[in-house]
Amino acid sequence: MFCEKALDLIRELQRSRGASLPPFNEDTLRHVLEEMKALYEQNQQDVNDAVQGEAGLFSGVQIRHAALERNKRCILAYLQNRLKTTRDMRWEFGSVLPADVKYNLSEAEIQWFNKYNKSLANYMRSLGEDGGLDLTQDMKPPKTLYIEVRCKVDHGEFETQEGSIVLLKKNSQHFLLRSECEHLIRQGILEHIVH
Amino acid sequence: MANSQASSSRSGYYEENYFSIDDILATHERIKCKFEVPVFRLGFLDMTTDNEHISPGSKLDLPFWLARVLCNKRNKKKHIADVEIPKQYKESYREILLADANVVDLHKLGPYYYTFGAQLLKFDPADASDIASSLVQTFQGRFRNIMDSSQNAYNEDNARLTAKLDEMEKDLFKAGQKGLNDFQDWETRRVEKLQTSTMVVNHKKRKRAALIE
Amino acid sequence: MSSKQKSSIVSAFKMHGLTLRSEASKYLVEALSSISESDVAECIDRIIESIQKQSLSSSMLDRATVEQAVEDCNQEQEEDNDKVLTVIDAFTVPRYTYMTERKKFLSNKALGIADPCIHGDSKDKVDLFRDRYTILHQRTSRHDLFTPTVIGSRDTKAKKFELKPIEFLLGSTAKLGDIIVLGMLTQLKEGKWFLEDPTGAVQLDLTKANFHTGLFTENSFVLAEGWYEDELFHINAFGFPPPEPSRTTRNFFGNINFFGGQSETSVKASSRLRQIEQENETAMFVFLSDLWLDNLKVFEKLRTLFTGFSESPPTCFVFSGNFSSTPYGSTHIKEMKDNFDTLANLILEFPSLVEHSKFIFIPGPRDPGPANILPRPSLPEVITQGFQEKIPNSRFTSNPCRIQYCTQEIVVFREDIVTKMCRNCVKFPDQGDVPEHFAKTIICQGHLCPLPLHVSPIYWAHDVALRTYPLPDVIVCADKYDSFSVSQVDCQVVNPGSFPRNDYSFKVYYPANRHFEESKISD
Amino acid sequence: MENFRLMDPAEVEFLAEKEMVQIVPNFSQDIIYLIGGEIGPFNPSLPVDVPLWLAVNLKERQKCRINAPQWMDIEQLEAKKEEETEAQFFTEMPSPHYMEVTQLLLKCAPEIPRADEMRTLVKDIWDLRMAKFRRSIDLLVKSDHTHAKVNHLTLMEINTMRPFLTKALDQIHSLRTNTQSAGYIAPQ
Repeated sequence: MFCEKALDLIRELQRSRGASLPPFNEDTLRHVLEEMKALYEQNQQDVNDAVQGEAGLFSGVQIRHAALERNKRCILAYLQNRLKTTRDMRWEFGSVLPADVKYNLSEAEIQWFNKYNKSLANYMRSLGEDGGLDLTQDMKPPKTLYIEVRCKVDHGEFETQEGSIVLLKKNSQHFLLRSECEHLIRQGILEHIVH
Repeated sequence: MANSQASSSRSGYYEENYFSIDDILATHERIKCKFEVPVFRLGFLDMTTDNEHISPGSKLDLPFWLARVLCNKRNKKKHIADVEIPKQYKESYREILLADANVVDLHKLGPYYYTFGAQLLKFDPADASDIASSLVQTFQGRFRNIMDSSQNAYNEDNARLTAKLDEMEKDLFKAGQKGLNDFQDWETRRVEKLQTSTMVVNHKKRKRAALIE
Repeated sequence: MSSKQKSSIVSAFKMHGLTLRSEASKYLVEALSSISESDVAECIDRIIESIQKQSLSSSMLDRATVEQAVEDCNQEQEEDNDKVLTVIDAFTVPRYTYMTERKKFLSNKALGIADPCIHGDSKDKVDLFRDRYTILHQRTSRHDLFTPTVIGSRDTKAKKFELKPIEFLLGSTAKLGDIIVLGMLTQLKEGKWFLEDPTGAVQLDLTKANFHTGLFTENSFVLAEGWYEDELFHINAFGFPPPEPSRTTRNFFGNINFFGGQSETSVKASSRLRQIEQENETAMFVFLSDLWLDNLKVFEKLRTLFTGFSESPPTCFVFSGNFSSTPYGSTHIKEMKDNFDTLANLILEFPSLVEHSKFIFIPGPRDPGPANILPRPSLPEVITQGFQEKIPNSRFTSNPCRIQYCTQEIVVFREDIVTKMCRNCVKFPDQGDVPEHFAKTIICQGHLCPLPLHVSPIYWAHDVALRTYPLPDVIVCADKYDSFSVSQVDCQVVNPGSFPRNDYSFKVYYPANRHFEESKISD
Repeated sequence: MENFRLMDPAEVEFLAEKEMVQIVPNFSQDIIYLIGGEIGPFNPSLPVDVPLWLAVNLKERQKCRINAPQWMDIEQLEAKKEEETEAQFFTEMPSPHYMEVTQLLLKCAPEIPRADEMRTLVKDIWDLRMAKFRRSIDLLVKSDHTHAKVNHLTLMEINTMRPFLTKALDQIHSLRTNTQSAGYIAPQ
C-alpha cells in the first residue's frame, strides 16, 4: 500500500516521545522521496495519456495524488516535530549537546540548532542594557539569592562573577550565587541542597 | 521546563493540525471501500488479484486519508468508491454506549475513536447526525470517571486507570494529572529545589543502561 | 577597564550558554585588549562562532579551546587565497570510518581513533581488506540494480538482484540457484580460487565463468553470479561492483572533504573556486613521467620543452619518477643530487617559469627512499634541498599524491602497474584493449592497486591513501606501458607514458575544459 | 501530547506574596521606596503592615515576629468550613490566596498556635471546594451550554484545574461542532 514507509517515520517519533531523539532516519526518508518521485512520474504519464484521449484515468491520478500529499505530510511532520525537540534541547541541555545526542541529529539539524542558539543569544542580549537578560535563567521564581549546592561529578575550576575561583570536586559543597550555577544544576553537574 | 507552545494559541486537539502526530495516526485507520469505477494501472493495490487494473466492485481495506478522496457523494464525477462505516459506529454499538458508556473499552474499538468518528462524518453517511450525537453523549457519559480518576491518584498506577480510554481521553487524563501533580509538588515544597532537566535525566539513565548491557 | 570588558565578555559567552574557565577568560581579555572598543563585540561573536564549530564536549571552555578559536579567526582571513592549488601528501590524507548502522562516514578524529604509525599491526592488515569490502558493499547496495523497487513504480519488471553474504551459501545444505555475492578473489590453497568476505570463504568453479570487462586480479573485489551446491560455487559470470560518479556519493554523504587539504568541506561545494576554474582557460598541467636526469638527451628535450612553455607558463609541471635511467650503486644519491642541481640551473634560465609555475616531483619505483612499499614517501631532503633553495615554488611529494586544483581532484600515481595487473589476472581478457580494462578496474575497485600484498606491498595502515573513492576527476597513472587516455563515469584515467622511451611524449591537461592533449618533442 | 506552557503554582505563590501581613519588627528603619509602593517605617515592637514576601524574609533572618491574619484562627476556619459544606455554590474566602498564605506562614512561623489543626482545616476547605469545582465542570460538560459563571474561586484553585478544564472544553467543543456540521440541531 502507498505511504507505509512514511508512516514508519511517524511511528518512530511517537515511540520516542518522552525519551530523546532517535537517529535521523535518512534511509526511510530517501525511500519515501523515491516513492513520491515514482508516483509523480506515473501521474504525469497518465495525464499525458488522458490528454491524448485515453478515458477513465482520472481516478488513478487522484489516488496517486492523495498518496503524494500524504507522503509529503508525513515527511514534513517528521522534520517539524524533530525540530521542536531539537529546540527544546537548547533549553534542557544548554548550548552544547552531549556527543551521543548530537550523533542522532542530521547535519541540517545541527546547523539549525546552532542558528537557533545564535538567534536566542542575540535576542537575549538585546534585552536591557549591560549584557542583556538570560531567559534560560530563573525558570521558577527564585526564592533566595544564594543557594547551597553539591557537586555530583568532578568539573574542574569555576570562576564566579566576583572573580573568586571555586574547585568543583565530586561531593564538595559550595554556597554560590543562584544565577551563576542554575544552568549547572539543570545540566546535572551540581545538585541543589534544600533544608 | 519552558517548553513554549509553538502552534497558534487556539490550536485545540481537533483543529486539522497538519503536523500533529496523533492526527496523522488517527487518519491512518483502515476503512472498507467498494470501488464503483475501474481504476487503471493500480491493480497491485489489490492483493487478492494480480491483474493490472482495479475492477469495479472489488472491495479493499484502505486507510482513511485515501478513502476520503475516493468517496464523494456530492460530486458524482469524482465519486470512485463507496465507503462502509465501521461497525463500532453503527446502531448496535451506539446502543451499548448509550446504555452505559463507562463500561466500553474504547481503546480496543480503535485507539482514536472520537477523532476517527468525527472524520467519518465527512462521508455524509445517512446516520451522520446519530453518530455525531452518540460521540458527544459517550464523551459526556465517561467524562466524570476520567476527571475523578485523574484527580485522586498521585502517581498511582496510571496504566490500570487508562486501560479502557481512547487516545483523546488519555490526553484529558494526562492534563488532569499534570494540574494535580504540579499542585502537589508545590504543596510538598518540592518545587523549591532546582531540578536537573528531564532530558538530561533520561539521557543519563539511558547511558547507565548502556553501560550495564 | 579590563574588569568591565571582562564582564561583557563573560556575559556574551553566557548568553550562548557557554562558561569560561578562569584562565580562558584571562587569555581572552589579553587577546582582545589590543582591539579597539567598538569592534570587540564583533570579535567576540566571531570567536564564539568558531568555538561552536569545534566539537565541544562540555559548555565549560578551557584555555586551549579558546586559543584554537582565536587562531582560527585570524587564520581565516588569509586562508582563502592559497586554496586554489594544494598538493596533498599520501600520509596526510583524511581518514574516515564508515558506520554501517548509521550509513554515515565519520572522521577518525571525531571517533577518537589515533593516526596510525607507518607500520601497522595485525589489526591494520585485517582492516585494510575489511574497509575495502565495506566501502564497495555500501556503494553496491545503493546502486539501483540492488535497491528494492519502490511500490507503484512502473518498471516493476526490471531485474533486481539481492546481495547475499557468503555465510548464506555456507549455511544452506540445499542447492541455491541464481545467487549474487560480493567477495574478494583469493587463492587460499595453491591453484584453487576462493571468494572471501568478512563472513566466510567459498571455493569457486570457474570452468564456465565468463568475465565482463576488467582485469580480474587476485585480491580484487568481484560480483560473482552463479549457483551453489555442496561447498562449491559454480560461477556463471564475473563482474566488478558498479562504479558511482562522485556527484552521487556527495548526494549521500554531503560535502565531507574526503580528498584532503585544509578546508572542512569538499572543494566541489565552493562556487568561488568553480568560478576561478572556469575563468582562466590558460591554466595548464604538464604531466611527464620517467624524467631521467642522468641522460643528456632528456636534458636537451627538456630545454626545448621549457622554451616552448616559457611564453605562457603552465600552472604546474608534474614530473614523476625514476629520476635516473639506471641505479649507480653507492654514488646514486650523490649522482641524483647533482642532476637535480643542474635541473635547477636549467629552470632558472626561464624566469617566467620560475615565477608562475609550480614544480611537483613524484618519486618512481626505483628512486632512492625506503623499501619499495606504497605509498612511497617523497625523495629524501639531502637530494632535494639544493633544488628547493633555487626554485622555491617546488614541492617534492609522495607517490601516489593528490593535487587539488580549484574544484578538481587529481590523483597522480607512478607505478608500472598495468603489466603487473595483466600478469596477475585470473584470466587475461581475450578481447578489448588493456587500458579500457585497466581504467574500469581501478574505478570499480575504488583502489589504485588492487594487487595481492606480496606482489605490490602496501603499508597496511595507509591503504586509505591509495583509495579512489569518492571518484576523483582525473587519475594519472604514470606507467612505462605506452600512453593512453580513457574516460569512464566522468573520470579520466590517463597514462602520459615514459618520456624517454616513448620518443619524448608527455601530456598536457587543461582543467577549464577538462581536456587532455598528447604532445611530443620531435627531434 | 503538546506540552502547553502553563502557569506554575510557584508563580501563583509569587503573586500571593504581595498580600499584606502585620509584623512586629525588632529593628528600626525608615521608609523604603519600592516599585510596588513604600514600606515601613520600622520601629522596634511597633506593628507595621508589609508584603508577605518581606515578612517571610525578615522572619527567616529573625528580624521580626509575624502576627497571623485574624482569619487564620481555628474557630473562624471551622465556621468557614461549615459554611462551605452547606453552601451549594462557592462562598467567599477570607483571602484570595488563603492556601498560599497559610502554607508560607505556617512554614516560617512555627510558633503560630495549633498549626497542624489549622493546616488540616484549610486542606479540608480546599478539598470541599475542589469537589464542588469538579461537579460544576461536569455539569457544564453535560449541559449543552457553552459557558458558565462561577464566582469566589481563588487563583490557586483555578490554576490546579486549568490544564484539565481547557482540554475538556476543547474536546467537547470539537465534538459539538461535528454535530452542527452533520446537520444535527442541538436542543436549545
